[in-house]
Amino acid sequence: MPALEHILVVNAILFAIGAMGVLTRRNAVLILLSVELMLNAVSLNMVAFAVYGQVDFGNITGIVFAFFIIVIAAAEVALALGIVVRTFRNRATANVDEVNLLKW
Amino acid sequence: MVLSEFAGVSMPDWIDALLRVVFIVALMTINAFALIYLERKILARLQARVGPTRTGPIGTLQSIADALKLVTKEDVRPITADRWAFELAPYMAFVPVFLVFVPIPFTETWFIRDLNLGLLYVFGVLGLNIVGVVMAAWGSDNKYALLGGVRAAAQAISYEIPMLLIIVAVVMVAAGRLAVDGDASMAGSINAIVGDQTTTPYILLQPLGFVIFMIGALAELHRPPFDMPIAESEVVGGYFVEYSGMRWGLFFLAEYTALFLMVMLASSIFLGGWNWPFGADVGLGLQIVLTLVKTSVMIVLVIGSRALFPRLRIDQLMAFSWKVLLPFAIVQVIANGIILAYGGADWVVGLVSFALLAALFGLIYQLMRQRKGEGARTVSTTPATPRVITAPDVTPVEAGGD
Amino acid sequence: MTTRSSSVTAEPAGSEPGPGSIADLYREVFPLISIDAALDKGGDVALTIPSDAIHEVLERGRSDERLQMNLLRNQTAVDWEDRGLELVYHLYSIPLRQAVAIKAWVPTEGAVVESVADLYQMADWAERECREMFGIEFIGHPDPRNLLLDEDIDIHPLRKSHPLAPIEMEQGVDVEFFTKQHPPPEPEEEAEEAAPAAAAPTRKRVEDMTEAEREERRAEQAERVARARELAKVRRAERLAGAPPAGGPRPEGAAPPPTPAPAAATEAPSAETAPSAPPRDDRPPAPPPPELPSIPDAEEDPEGRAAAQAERVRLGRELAAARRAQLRGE
Amino acid sequence: MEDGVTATQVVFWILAVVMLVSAIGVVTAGNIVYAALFFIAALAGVAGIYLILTVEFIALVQLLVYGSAVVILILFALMLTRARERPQALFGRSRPLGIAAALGLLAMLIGAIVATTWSTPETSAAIQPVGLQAIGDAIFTIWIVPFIIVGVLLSIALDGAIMLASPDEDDN
Amino acid sequence: MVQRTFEGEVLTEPVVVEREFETVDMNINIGPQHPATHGVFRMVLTVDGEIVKDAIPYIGYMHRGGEKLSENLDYRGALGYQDRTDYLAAFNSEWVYVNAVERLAGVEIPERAEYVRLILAEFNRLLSHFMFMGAFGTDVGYFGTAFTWTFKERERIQDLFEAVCGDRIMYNYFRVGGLAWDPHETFVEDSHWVLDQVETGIGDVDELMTDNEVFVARCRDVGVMSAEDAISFGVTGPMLRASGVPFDLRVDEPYSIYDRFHWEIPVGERGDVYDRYLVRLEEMRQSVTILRQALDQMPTSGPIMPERMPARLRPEPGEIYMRQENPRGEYGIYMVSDGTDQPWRVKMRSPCFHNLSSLKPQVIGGYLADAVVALGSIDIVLCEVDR
Repeated sequence: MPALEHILVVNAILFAIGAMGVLTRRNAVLILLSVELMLNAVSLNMVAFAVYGQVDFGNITGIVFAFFIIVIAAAEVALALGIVVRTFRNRATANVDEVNLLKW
Repeated sequence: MVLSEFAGVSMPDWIDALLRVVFIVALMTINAFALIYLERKILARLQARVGPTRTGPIGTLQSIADALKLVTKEDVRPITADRWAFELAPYMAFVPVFLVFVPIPFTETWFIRDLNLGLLYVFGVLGLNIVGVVMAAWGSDNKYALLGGVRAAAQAISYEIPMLLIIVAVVMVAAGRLAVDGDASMAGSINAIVGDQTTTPYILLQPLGFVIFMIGALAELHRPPFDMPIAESEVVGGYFVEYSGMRWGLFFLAEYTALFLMVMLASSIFLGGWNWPFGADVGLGLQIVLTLVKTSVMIVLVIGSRALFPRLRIDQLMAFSWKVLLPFAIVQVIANGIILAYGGADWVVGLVSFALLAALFGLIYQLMRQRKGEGARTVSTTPATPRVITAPDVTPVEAGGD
Repeated sequence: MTTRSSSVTAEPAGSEPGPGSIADLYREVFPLISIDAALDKGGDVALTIPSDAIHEVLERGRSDERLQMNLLRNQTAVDWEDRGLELVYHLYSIPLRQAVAIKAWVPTEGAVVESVADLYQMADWAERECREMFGIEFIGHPDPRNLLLDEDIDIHPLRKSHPLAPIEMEQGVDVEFFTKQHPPPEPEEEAEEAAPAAAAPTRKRVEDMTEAEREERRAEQAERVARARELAKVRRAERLAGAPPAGGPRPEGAAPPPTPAPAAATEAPSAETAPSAPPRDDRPPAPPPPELPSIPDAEEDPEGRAAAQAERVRLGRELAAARRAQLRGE
Repeated sequence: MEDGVTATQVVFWILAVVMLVSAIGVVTAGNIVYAALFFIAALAGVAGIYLILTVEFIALVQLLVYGSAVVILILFALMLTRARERPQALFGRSRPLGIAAALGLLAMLIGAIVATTWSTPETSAAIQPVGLQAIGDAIFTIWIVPFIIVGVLLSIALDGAIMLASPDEDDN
Repeated sequence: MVQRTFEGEVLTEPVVVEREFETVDMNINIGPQHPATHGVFRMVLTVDGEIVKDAIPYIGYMHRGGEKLSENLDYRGALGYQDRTDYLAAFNSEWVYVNAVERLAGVEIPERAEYVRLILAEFNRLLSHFMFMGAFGTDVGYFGTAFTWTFKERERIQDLFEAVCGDRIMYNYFRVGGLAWDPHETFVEDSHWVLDQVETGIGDVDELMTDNEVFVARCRDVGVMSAEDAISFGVTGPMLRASGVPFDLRVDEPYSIYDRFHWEIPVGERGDVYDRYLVRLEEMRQSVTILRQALDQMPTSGPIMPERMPARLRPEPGEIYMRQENPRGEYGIYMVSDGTDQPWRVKMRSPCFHNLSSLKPQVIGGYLADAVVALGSIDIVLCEVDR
């Protein structure tokens, strides 16, 4: 088994990459993908904690958390894509900078 | 533990693993050859022709001739195609199918590895091959391919859900039975499910499950009546329209291997695989024969559907999945849950499932009748008086006479 | 039973239909329009009307209780060379089981007829075909593109002035290549054709030619076409006279037959010498057709195309309405 | 863990590198479809690490939900809408700022990880594989309320997605 | 070079061309080389997802100027050309042509020749409808089964034709005035035997398709055309009858000896693709009825050509529009004679040409797959459309 620290560092890098994508990308779909990367990093962290027994109330909890994260991510993707498609229909763009209807 | 036990020798793990991989590759190839030959012969029988006869005795070498042709054919890539997506797509479609062989039991002891979550594994990994299809569709830069890929993706998502729900229903039944004399947590293992079917194949307990599973399998395999992703008359072959040579061959290989896999799964889960009706202690040979017989019968059914069904439309296909199959699958899961929770006997489960199946068929028949309506009528009209049959012997006059 | 070799006339007319035929019905419905009736060999009545009354006759013929001509089963034209084109509409009434043919004369060049595509959707394609094959302009047609021919061909193949072989030359078929493949059979032909045939290897393809060379080539082809037309007239005159064609079967293809004797053309009674009978028309002359807007290409300017088409249709309708009012007010 | 590098560790590092490279591909690729394909590779890497951590169930759910459903959904949205070329900034104007923020975040996280003392199990044998039954028991007993809420959330999300993606009646 | 975004904003950073996406209708070109177009027909469909928004048909790829060619051959010489227009119903097309010439020249035909012509033409109708069943089944999605099952009986009919006239597709057997030669001695017995086979074949097709759930789902309420639209488009034949108009030239404008037989006209109700299929299926049964009667009534011996025929036909000046009920609808020959041995004008009124022009309103608003089925239900022969 790899050391827990190694896993955590890898996850941290994955999370940072995701954050970078969210901050720098302009396309809504790509931002969505980056968010998914961050979610993956988090759930991987949860599982790692659980498996290595770092959580107080039983090592099941982290795994259940990961399960819930995956499920909610699916719902989130469906909704977000719906919004993106809707935005296309109305604004003909997927660039989040151009979707500024609520700005003023 | 395939080979070490069979050969009676012990060998290092990596040799064992290697041998298994070789075994699977050989099986896939031979299986594809045999299936292509069988398909051509069976289709020919159903279509009042004779099929291949010239290559080898009764045409048995035809598949090999085809394969040789494919290998020697030029591998063409359209100039506007996306290079990476186009070239990698066949592998993306092929590798998942290859990986799915791991938990499939051929006999009681012949499998790569008995996974505790075998059924989940099969669907999780098999679902990935649609990524290859989508890559091929997008990478070919061809509108027909794109349409075919979109259809394939929509179809794969839609039919995976009722299939998975049905698997859940089956696992519920299996867990109930295994809890009596085994470990209920093994209910996800395919081999454990087969092992439970010594006396009662699950098709008797979950007939609706069997039907929905087969319909879903036909859809996943792009077989008629669900073959619109590769429909010749609409999208000219669909997502692999731009492929040639061995890359096209890989799609083909994946398709036939997936057919074999689906049929193996169905015969394992619902028909008792190597077990029913002879039990576990009849010996290796008879178990293999049993497996082969069951898969063969199912393969004939699947191939026969190609000859006897036209093609559904894409919206009808989706509606059938979401509006017909999915509700029935959910009802089946709920019914199983209620019956098992209150300790109902197996025959009650089977009876309810049979009733649901009858309702499904009745519904389909009713829908068809309703849609068809009345046929054409014939009317007999009174014939008009015949026109002049021969021209009158007229003398021409000057034109314009008023 | 017997066929007579007749050389008197080339008139497409039969006997006048008897009383109570559909011709009387039409005359009753359209008292103002002059209608010439004739019975054809199949027993159908053919009515000849002025060309600017076509839309009127078809429209009311469709709605009138006594006629109910709801099926336009065929529409075509016949090229009578010097006498112009004869438009033919075959109508049928499914409920009343009666058939009639409506005919109208139009000039060969610059013929303009009102479209009936708004009455019978069938005329959409039929008029497109008629337009490209005979060069008749149908005003009010929603989409007057070529149908069977290429988009950029503006010759009219079914006119008699287009003999078979030279059309291919006009279309840019490589004449030199063709001549080499099929050398002309007759000796005197060879003498004429030898020069271009021998020069063939040095001649350039059409695409590589300069404008002057193309002009020259066009002139050459025009000359051939003229010769072929003349020849066709002679041949027809011979056939009318009942003489067997010279030299056995008629030569087909690109090889033009021997030089026609000019004397034969004048001696034989051909279509030009036959009596031509333009239909009687006492009514006021029709106003000249308006300037029709050109239709832009669909890919470049879809809105402009739609607008131009709508404009054409509108102009056509206006013109037709004005003419109808003029006729009724008479 | 004292006996040098085990095979599991080698596999872990291979998977980690694949995952991270793919993740970088996701956030830098110039083509959306490429980004989506890289995303699949990253997900496969995550699933592999789940397997190494002996939680097969989560790995398979990851494949099933992300691998087929989510990615297909994304590709579907991409393909139903035609791609067209037009000059468009690949990154926002705040790109350096974003990179700096991400790097700062990374530094902070790694610092925290290194600074913390983790109670590492003595041997790998101490790590018990978590059975499917245990997960099921946990979900249906301790976490039953969140589970039901997630179910409700899913159905609401499904309805919402359908509502959003369906064309308006008065669109045309 | 200053790069700008779509909105005109000047970009100050290095720019990569990103593939932006937008929801745009897609143009799909079907044909001229496509498995579903039955020849060289092309249509450009504008689709939104799978829904057809617009359709532009293109024809003319097979245009060979048949009318012009016929005008430059003598009356008998152009006969062979008729086989090449509607090559699936060549006897019917030949029959219209020879009938037109006979009316024009005033030639009487012997009764036996008339019977043989009618029998062969009705057999050809069966052959053509069998071909339709096969091709249509393939369009709907039967993988070859419909084709092979229908071709079984089609082969029998073709064998019969081969025995009669020596050819299987381009018969060139009718002559102005009668037939080229007498049919072989066992013609009637052979025909009865073939009819038995054909009846079995019709039953097979019926069982394969009519009640198949998927077939019904694909064909019902697809490509619906009202009777008014159909008449306005000049649609004739089984397509018009499927729309509910009992218009059949064999009854409404009787030609030849059709008034001697009793049969019924099948008529559809909804005017959709399924009705067209049903009408054709029933029409095959009715053709068998006609054929049985005709074979029984046919004189066993007699002349097949008039006693005297001129060596070179020169009909008097005049014109005729001869129309008959072909398998696809009203096939007409408008022929004008100028007194020479060549027709002055020959116009072929091909049913497919007008039936095909009604395709556009049928496919717009439907699914892409429905467009293929609707096209298949028209039963086009491109050689006849383009002439």
